[in-house]
Amino acid sequence: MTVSDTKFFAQGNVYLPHIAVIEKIVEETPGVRTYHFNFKDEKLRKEFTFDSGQFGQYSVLGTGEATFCISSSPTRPDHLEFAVQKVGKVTNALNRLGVGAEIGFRGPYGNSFPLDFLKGKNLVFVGGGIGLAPLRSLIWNVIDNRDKYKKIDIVYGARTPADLCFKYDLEAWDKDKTVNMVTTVDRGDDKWKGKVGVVPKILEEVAPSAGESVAIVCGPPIMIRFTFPVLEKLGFKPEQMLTTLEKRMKCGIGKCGRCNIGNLYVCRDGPVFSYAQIKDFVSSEY
Amino acid sequence: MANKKVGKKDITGLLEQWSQQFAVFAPSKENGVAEMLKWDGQDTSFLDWYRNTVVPPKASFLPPMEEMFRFQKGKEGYNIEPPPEDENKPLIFGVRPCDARAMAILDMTFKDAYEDPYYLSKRKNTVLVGMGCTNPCESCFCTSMGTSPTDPTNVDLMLIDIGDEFLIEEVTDKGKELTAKTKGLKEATKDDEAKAKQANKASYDRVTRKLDTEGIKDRLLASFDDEEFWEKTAAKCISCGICTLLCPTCYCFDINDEMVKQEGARFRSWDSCGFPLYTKMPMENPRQEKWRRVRQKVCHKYEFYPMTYDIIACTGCGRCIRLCPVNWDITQVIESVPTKTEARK
Amino acid sequence: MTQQSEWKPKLLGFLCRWCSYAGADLAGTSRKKYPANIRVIKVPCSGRVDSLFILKALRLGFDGVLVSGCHPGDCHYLTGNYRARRRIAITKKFLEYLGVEPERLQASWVSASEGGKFAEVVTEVTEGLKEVGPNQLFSERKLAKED
Amino acid sequence: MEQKLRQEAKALLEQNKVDWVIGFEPGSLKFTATPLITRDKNDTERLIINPFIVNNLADFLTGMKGRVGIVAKGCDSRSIVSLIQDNKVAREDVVILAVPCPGLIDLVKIERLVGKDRDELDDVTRDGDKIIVTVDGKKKEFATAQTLFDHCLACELPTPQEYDILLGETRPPAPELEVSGQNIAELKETPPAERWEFWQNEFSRCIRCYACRNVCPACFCQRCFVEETEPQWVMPVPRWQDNLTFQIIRNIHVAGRCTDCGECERVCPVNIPLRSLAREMYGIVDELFQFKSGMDKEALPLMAHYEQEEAEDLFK
Repeated sequence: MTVSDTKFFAQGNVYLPHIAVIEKIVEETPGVRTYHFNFKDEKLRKEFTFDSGQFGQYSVLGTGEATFCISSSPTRPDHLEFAVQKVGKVTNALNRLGVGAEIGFRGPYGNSFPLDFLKGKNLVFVGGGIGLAPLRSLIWNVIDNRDKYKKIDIVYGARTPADLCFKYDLEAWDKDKTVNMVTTVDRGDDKWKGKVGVVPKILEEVAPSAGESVAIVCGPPIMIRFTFPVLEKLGFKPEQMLTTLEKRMKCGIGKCGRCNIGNLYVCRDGPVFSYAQIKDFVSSEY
Repeated sequence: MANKKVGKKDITGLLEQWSQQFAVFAPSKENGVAEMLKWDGQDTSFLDWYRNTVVPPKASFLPPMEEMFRFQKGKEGYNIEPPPEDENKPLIFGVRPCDARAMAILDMTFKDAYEDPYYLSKRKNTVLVGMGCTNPCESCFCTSMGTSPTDPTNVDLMLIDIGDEFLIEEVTDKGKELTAKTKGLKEATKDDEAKAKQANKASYDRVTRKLDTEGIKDRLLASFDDEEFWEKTAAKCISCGICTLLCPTCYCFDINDEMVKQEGARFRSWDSCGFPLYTKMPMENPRQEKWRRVRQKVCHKYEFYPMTYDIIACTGCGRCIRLCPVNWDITQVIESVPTKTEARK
Repeated sequence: MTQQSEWKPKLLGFLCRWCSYAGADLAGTSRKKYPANIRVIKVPCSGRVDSLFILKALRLGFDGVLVSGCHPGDCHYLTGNYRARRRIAITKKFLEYLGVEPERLQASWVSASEGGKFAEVVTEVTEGLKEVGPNQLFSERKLAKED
Repeated sequence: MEQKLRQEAKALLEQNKVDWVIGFEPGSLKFTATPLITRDKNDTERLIINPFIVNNLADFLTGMKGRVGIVAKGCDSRSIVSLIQDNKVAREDVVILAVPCPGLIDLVKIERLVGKDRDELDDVTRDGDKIIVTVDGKKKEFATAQTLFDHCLACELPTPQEYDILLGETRPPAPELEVSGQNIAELKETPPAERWEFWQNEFSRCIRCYACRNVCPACFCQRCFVEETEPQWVMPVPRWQDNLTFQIIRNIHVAGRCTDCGECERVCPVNIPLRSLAREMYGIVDELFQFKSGMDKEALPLMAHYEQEEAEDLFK
């Protein structure tokens, strides 16, 4: 249960958004854009803090609100980032916005990746499509404090090479000697030279050792559902498997009742869960 | 605590007094169904026909529709305007114990982790005057859910019918304050309180519908993946919103924006887990099938809420039974949950 | 009533591109005089006009809606205006039953060559709206009793 | 009649002529019957026919897969025929067990007549043309005209025309239009502005529970226009303007499909007279195009057909 830190409330009301300005827009894939933004209010810009894995509620005032994780790392606080796939009413409205446009933001909400639990362990990141956005915040956080962690494996995949998000990050991690970067696509094309195959299969090939390791999984539900058994086969215990889940959200603070998996609200008790917490309900509710 | 009492014929005077300080709401059948409406100043016929309202009193704390804030788009950007402080002080007369207990259950969610400003400010400003049931409905089963037709715990004042008078139990400080400022109340005598106790016993026994909720949390956990059971249970449900929107312990809401030219507002309105679009995400909908939504409705109240707050989120008010278009009966469903509580697969 | 003289009715016209839109063009090119407070939406056929468009127009504050298409039998898509006729007839009758003034929803058949008729129809509809007054249907009037 | 129904339903399931049987079983409250949807032939023992079988079971057909044996009153069978006209249901997938319907008892009317709620009554039975209500041990008699549903009093087809098994002798229609229209009549006389204000007040009480839409067999869209967000035609908030727009468009959509089964008004928890709207549309469709919904399964649906000359006076 996250403690309610009220210092980021706008005018004392948890539902009121702060106004933020879009500073930069990066086209990741034809359907996905990353927005760099910062708060209009100077004081808030300096004081705002968050942890990797937390999310925010982003408003296009007049259209609605939507939930996206903060995909930049707290170790690089000059601006905040979030990635959006153009699929619905609010995401289409966001897609029509340009640099300099104003959006609403309230948060940060939800729990975060347990950095203390991860310290001194091997980390296996398993990402799918835009699911890399929440992991990216943690990966850069970990790389900026590289000495606190042991081996890092990143297995990331997307449907086609054009669907790979954050290509610039993939290259940076590939060059980084201390990181084992494995990128795959479900269906390659003539220019694609890397691995071909769905993420769970490639993960089996990479076969990271389960000893002193923690796996962090995020991607479409189908990928998560097939990744957990692979990790179990590799010897990962339920406590060693973390995931951030995505559910339809409206309030983001555990009031509107719709983002539950079993008795846990993804917004209030998550979005980061260990497989142990949710294995009773995930097969039938996610 | 020294109880007061008031004659049934003096109720009009009592409400008139209270109308000076409060916006008094009382049961009315003006629109053909029992609902809490602004008291018109003289009608107290509800003392004869009133059993319970269709729309629960939760509607005055979590209204069917509520403006969260307004915003204007000016040249130098958006300006967000929170709602004005609402100064009206409502007093709801005739709250039934099952609805009062339901609001205590709602408080748990609206206070948990983050405080909900809209709900809690209304809760603080409102005085609840409860009235014990003398004529429970056939669909009521409050006695099986940890409360009773005359349970005073969650209201400020509790009126118990003792013949041609009401015994007034002061439950909270707000209640004591109210009776202190109210003229014309007589002190309750010992035999009044004896009559009240006897009336409570009579009302208690008039609740005929019973429900055994022993071990229901574990039974539901064990049968969570039992698709066949849930499909049979959900077969006749038509996924309308009656049993959830009108349930006093349901709190789900939807948030929507509307903007016309440069001005707009964000609304909060009632929503139901029975509706197909409730959990619809652009790519998929985890609860597309009707049986999953019916399972969520049952398990939220009888399994998840107990797992989180250690209380069953149902007070046996019977609305979902008597208002359901297809007579889907929660008590029959709970009894039919498979009793085998062996470990899950 | 002074307010009446300043106020000019706002009329929304759904004109079928094959006939009525061309008719409106003709009315313009042949300098036919008709009130200018009609806003036109070009639709492929009068059959494309859904009752929801009509309701939404009234909801957003238009004082009246005119749907105009080809004469029955001339429809470029053969049966579009027949379908429109049934739908608009039902919508008109139903709105009248609910208490909406009949002048608020008008429909007409204007062919591409009837510039004059188009001008007449718009004038007639605008006069009707002037009598009926501004559209208060969906405005936030105080309800009878405050509940 | 019940005995015959149980045997026929059991036979249908046993001989695998149908995958499902939909009918009524005793409800959990007094004087209620509740839909029974089952594949298990033993459940057919619980099937009943009494004056409280109010639900229009045709509503379940659009969600069912496989062959279905369905108990149908007159208005239900017309809804089934209407669904067949719209190609939502194939005639060979449906086995209609026809119930000649004597008209159903409106408990709201009895509550008003007797001054007691339905669960305080001891018994409500029908004896020929009289309804006998026993309350506090005393028997009171009422005429059918006082106690049947308005739509039952105006019923034009008590016995289904389209059926496979008839569970009793055919009942001739005997509509008492004058009595049935009483509740609707005085609203039609009031001047237009007052009528609009009447509906404005009624729909300010609507809470958008969508029971009227979900109980209606004619409302079978996969995704209702109310739930569309791009464009957002109607706000999904229970504001009277949006509630009224929703109900107007819903009635226009079910024009020619609504068989006046009265379920929308019965299920409305806040008691909005929705049948007045449905009955008006039913009348408009009859008056303008002489179209009776659900009467002839070969006929084209209302909006899929047109005549050369019709409704000319409404067009300039």
